[in-house]
Amino acid sequence: MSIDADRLENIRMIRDSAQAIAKRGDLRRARDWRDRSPGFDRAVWRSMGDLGWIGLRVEEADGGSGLGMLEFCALVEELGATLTPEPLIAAVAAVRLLGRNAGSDRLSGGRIVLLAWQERTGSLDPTGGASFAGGRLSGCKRFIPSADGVDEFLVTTESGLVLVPRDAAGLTVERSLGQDGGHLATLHFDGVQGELLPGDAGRVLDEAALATAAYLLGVIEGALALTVDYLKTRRQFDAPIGSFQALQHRVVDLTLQAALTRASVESAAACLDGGAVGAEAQAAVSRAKARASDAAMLVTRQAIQLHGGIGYTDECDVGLYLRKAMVLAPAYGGAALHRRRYAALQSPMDEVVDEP
Amino acid sequence: MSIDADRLENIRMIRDSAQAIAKRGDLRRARDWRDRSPGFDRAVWRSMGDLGWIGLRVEEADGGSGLGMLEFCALVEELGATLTPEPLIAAVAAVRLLGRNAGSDRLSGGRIVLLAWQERTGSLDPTGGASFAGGRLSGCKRFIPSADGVDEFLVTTESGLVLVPRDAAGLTVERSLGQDGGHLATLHFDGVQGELLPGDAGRVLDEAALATAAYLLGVIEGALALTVDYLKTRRQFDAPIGSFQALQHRVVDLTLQAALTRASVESAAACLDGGAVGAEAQAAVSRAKARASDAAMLVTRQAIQLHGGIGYTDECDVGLYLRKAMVLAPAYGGAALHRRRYAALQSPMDEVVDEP
Amino acid sequence: MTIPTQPPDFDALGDEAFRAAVRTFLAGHHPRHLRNPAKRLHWDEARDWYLILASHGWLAPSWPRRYGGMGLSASKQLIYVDEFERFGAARLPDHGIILLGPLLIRHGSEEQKSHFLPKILSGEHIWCQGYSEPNAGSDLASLRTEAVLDGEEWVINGQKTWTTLAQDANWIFLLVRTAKGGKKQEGISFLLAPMDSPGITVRPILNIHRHDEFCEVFFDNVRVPKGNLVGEINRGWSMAKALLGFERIFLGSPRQSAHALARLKHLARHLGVWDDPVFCDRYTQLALDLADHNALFETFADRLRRGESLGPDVSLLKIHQSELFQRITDTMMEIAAEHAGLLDPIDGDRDLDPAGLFLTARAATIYGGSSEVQRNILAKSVLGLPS
Amino acid sequence: MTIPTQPPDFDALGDEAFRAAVRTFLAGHHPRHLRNPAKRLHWDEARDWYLILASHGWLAPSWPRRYGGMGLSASKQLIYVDEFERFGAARLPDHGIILLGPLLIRHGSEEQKSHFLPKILSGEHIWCQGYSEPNAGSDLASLRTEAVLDGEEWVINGQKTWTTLAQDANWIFLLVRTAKGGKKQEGISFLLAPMDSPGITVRPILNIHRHDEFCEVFFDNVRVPKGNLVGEINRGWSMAKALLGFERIFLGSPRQSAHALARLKHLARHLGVWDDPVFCDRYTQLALDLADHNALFETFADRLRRGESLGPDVSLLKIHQSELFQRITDTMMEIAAEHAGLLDPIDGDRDLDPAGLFLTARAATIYGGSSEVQRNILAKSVLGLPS
Repeated sequence: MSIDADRLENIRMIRDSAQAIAKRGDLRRARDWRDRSPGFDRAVWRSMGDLGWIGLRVEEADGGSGLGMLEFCALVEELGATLTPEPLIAAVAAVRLLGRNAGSDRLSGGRIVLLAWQERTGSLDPTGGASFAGGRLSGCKRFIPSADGVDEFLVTTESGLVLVPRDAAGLTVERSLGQDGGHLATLHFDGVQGELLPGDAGRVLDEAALATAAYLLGVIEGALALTVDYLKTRRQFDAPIGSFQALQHRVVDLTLQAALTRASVESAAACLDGGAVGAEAQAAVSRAKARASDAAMLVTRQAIQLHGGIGYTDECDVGLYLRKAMVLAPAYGGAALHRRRYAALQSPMDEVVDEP
Repeated sequence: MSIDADRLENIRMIRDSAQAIAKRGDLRRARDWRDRSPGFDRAVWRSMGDLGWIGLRVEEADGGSGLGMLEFCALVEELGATLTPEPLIAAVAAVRLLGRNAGSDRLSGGRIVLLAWQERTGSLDPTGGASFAGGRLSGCKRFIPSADGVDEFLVTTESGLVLVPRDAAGLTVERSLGQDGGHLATLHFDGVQGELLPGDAGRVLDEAALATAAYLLGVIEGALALTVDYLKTRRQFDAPIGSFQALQHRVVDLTLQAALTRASVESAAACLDGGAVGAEAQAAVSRAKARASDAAMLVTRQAIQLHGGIGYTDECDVGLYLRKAMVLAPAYGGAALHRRRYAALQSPMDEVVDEP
Repeated sequence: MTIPTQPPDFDALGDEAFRAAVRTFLAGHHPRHLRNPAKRLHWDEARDWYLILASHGWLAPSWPRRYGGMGLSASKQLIYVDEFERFGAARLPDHGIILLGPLLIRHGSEEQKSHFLPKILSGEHIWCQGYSEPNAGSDLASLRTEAVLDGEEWVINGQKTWTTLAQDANWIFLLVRTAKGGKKQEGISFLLAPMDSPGITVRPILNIHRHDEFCEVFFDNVRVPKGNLVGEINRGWSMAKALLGFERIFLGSPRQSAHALARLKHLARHLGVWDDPVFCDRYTQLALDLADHNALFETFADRLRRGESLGPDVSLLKIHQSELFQRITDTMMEIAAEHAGLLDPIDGDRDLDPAGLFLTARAATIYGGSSEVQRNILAKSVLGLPS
Repeated sequence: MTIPTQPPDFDALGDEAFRAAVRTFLAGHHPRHLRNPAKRLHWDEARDWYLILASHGWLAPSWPRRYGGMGLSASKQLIYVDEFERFGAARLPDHGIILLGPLLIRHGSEEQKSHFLPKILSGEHIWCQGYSEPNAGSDLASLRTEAVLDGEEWVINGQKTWTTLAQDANWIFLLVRTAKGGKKQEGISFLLAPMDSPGITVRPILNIHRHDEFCEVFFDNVRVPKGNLVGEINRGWSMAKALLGFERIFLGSPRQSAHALARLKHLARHLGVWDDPVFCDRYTQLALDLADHNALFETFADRLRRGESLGPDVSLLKIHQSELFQRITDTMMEIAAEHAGLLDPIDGDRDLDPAGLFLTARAATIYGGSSEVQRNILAKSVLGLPS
């Protein structure tokens, strides 16, 4: 699984390039777009397109950047650290599925298409909720982020994929507010006309789950950095509170969780990039997402506690991390779901227990 | 559940009287009897008889002391704090079942009879393992403590109770060594002659489980007292290690577990003394034993850690507490078993969740 | 303003009869829509309920009857609070009733008592509490808001924070520094100030729910009469601390966790995980923790009933209850799946609001003495560990 | 004594070929009855295996070839240790090989190297380590065992403790105080002493298993030649510390936990709880922790393979591995029911010994730098938190 030096350098460059949009320590955009439609900035989306991020997982032959999961995860981690609100993961999934049909307008950020795959809560099944028959789409899909600001949805059905414009006749969009100040949509399809495209969302959902884990890794690191800074500066009882051993040990435990999450996410990305498919790939993704979801909730909860009273106010940035974790820990499967999936995969334990 | 002042005073007197045999802080007898048959002192057993402890739960009319579970638990807690090796709980259970048949020789400590009820591990079922037919006892019973040094066994069967002398023809006693330096016996009955007595061990097993929880409460307190003392005296980095906040907070958490265990055990004892039967009594006992078993393992494990290297040696007393907890945490049902039983009892949650 | 009637003679009732009386009173008088509110109520929302309690003489359970209180024994006060919490009665803007009133009764002059106590009961004075400061939170004794005597007036300068519902209050009681040097707990005095005094500015702070529950309160040359000092000068610290005696038991009341556990059960049934064995195991552990917490709470309550006072070990209750409350809401989040990230309750049912309750629970281990400070206290005062 | 043959040229092998060679070697040579021993072996039990390794040139993986070592790269050393641990190879009395040898190679005189190194490889000298003292454990730099130069000899007085297998050793290397005043890390020197020196007394300490794994070693006017000083006088601390560089990664090796998890699985199957959903959930969490630990370990191993050195953050590995090992054995105790209290393995099967492994795991968070000390280091050196 060792990564060669050239690739490490490439990943470093992608992280650097992310700073143009997502500069660590700066949460102004995240705060600014809370509770404001569409929840993100189309100009920034265009820049993401220009940087090749939207088509990051589309083959170069199809107009994409053709990069691997390691690069995708590194990028998304940077976005997570700054709580970048643009719905990149759902868009990357959609254009990856579209493949050669993605087209330059979508890859460059001119048109925004998001994947709409989910019917039930607590499920990774992309085939429920919507059905396609006689050229018409019916049913519903849920939990699509930032749907106010996008142009199209790529809808998964048992028959295949259906591309639907947001303003299609027969499509109603219902909004729910998210704890992070964004919104999640439920799409109701009532005989919407559409064209069937081939494609199986399974692998792409795993990639999106892993990318979400990477975003949560960024959340963890952002929350932890804020907290360590606060411990160094805040004084009580005539000393910086970071000198109190009980708090020191607690923040060390959070740092350990951050390190485990990074190792888990990066090894899963390397596993997928190395060509793993089926149970092996799913186990790696489930492991990373279970870790990231649990660790993100733990770290952000503890970050509030370590901030004390100020951490319980809206004006303190640490709460933004908690509320983002509340939305993304369950997205693409929460920790319990992924642990169950890991256990159900064939001999998952052989991965780690291989006594001779 | 409040206990009146007279009774509190009685309980205090019982604790005081226990100091004659089990003086807090003195583990010499416990250490001395390790790995040495029969594992306890018959002279001390006589004293226990003289103090009325063996017949504590036998009605006064039948020659006992007729005391309640609160008194029994207070006494056993003192024994636990000093790791007193005499097998009082199994003897109290036996004579309580014998009732008017107990007789002064047994109640005074002249003859030692222990209850033999268990066949399977992880079970509270007293009816398995041994059967009685045609005046003959066959089968086996396990996990009888200190069987080397006793005279009789009161054996539970589906038909009733059978009293068997240790030297009865057809009885083979097999020993297993315990982590605490004691031994546990398996009794093999091969057509042993015996007399059938009436009696149902169910309630008595619950009382023994609760008394074991009380013994574990003593173990917790003994281990905690040693540890707090050590933290005050041991110096590293030019300070008593008890001044380090991370250790302070940990020992506070152990103190909290001790307080919860005490509250749980005493409220369960009060519940039984108040006349509770059936599911209510069983739920109270299961609650206390689950708490005591888990807390005893937690506290004694942590007590080792807080002692550092010295805690990992045989000469440090704290290890004696850990190894006693290893034997008694599972005795009369471990935490997992009692949690399952609690959950299975009718509407256990109504006890605590009673929204109007 | 409604004038309180003479309260009924609660002394004549046995404990269980009193409990029944409280239940009947709540069932008969508590406004239905205020039950189990999702957030702390403002004065305009709580006023009706305040005045109902006042008019029936049920407002001040701990005050002696001669001051218009209920004059309840410790045992009956425990029942009163237990039943109010069990019912989900709305929390009032109660700083005057719970904190200031008892302090005035114990330390105030006759003039202060006769002036202020009736106005608390009538709802004319709504009090807020000015203790914490930006650099004096856990370490309250470091407070720096200063009062200097200038002729017949105190001149106050400084800033308070975490002042609950200051925007609704017309009076504030506050701790101020009146002498420097020496131990920091010395030189602190207890003052009363009208909120409309020139120089007072209130800035609401949004909490993590984005609800304006707290405020910052700024004092810029605020002048109050010399007579607004309560008790002795420079002795305010021990007065204010002593007040947190009996009442500390309520920070460890099992009701908050009991309420949360009932909601967890409701949520698990709604989501179809109630019969899942892994959930059942988790739920049972929480239920056992709550049952044992009840038992522990009762041992402290028994001490009060026997007329004993509570020691510093009562902090055990606060730690366990607040952390149990959090573990229950953590479990809600784990089973709620995508609902954990939504702002509104599931299906609009206020009782199915895992995210809201989870956020509320964050505060439990911070306010009223953080879990860390409580553990420090226990380590030193109860276990005698060295500093 | 067997004379080591010239070791094979491991440099010529690729990593995977080397791994295969290690497996083949172990399968062909490791004494069957010493696999996965329940306790630390004494010299008389381990001697044969020690000499087998020596005679094939497999004894000292990290030493350069010119000193009779295997001269392995970091990458191959990781494989060597990994395969030995995976196989369950018996731990040798290896203080000479792992600790003293590399230190002599770096800091010893030519004379010391040519005298001592061959005798380590031949098994003629069995070394033990005299670092810890009764009042210098976590705080090792507080050590007080003193050496004073008297003509051509050092005179040593004091006491060491936790000296592993001192009763089997014929030599000891030890840290002694040779100067007072100044920082306590200064004034410490590194000395070598024969164990049969007059004035040395060894007292075995029983560990919690009642096995004599450690000893106290008393020094009463023990005299050793001046030339037994290694490196510069008063510079022993940094020499001894620097040695714990590369090797610290092995304290965080996943193999101990992997081995324990395999035994947990075996135990669960034996007890019939493997299919219990609550157990399965618990087991899955442990398996995921182990898998993530593997991944974290590999990130540190990658750094070594790239030729980087390890920072203080390697303590994360030690903390996580030791605590995971304990959580696995805690789970064994929870499912073992009455077996948790028995001294002997279930049905005499060494692989079904929950209580024994549980007790062994207690040491993991204490030795090699306790979890508390590791967390202190991380807080200060990695997170930069103030003291």
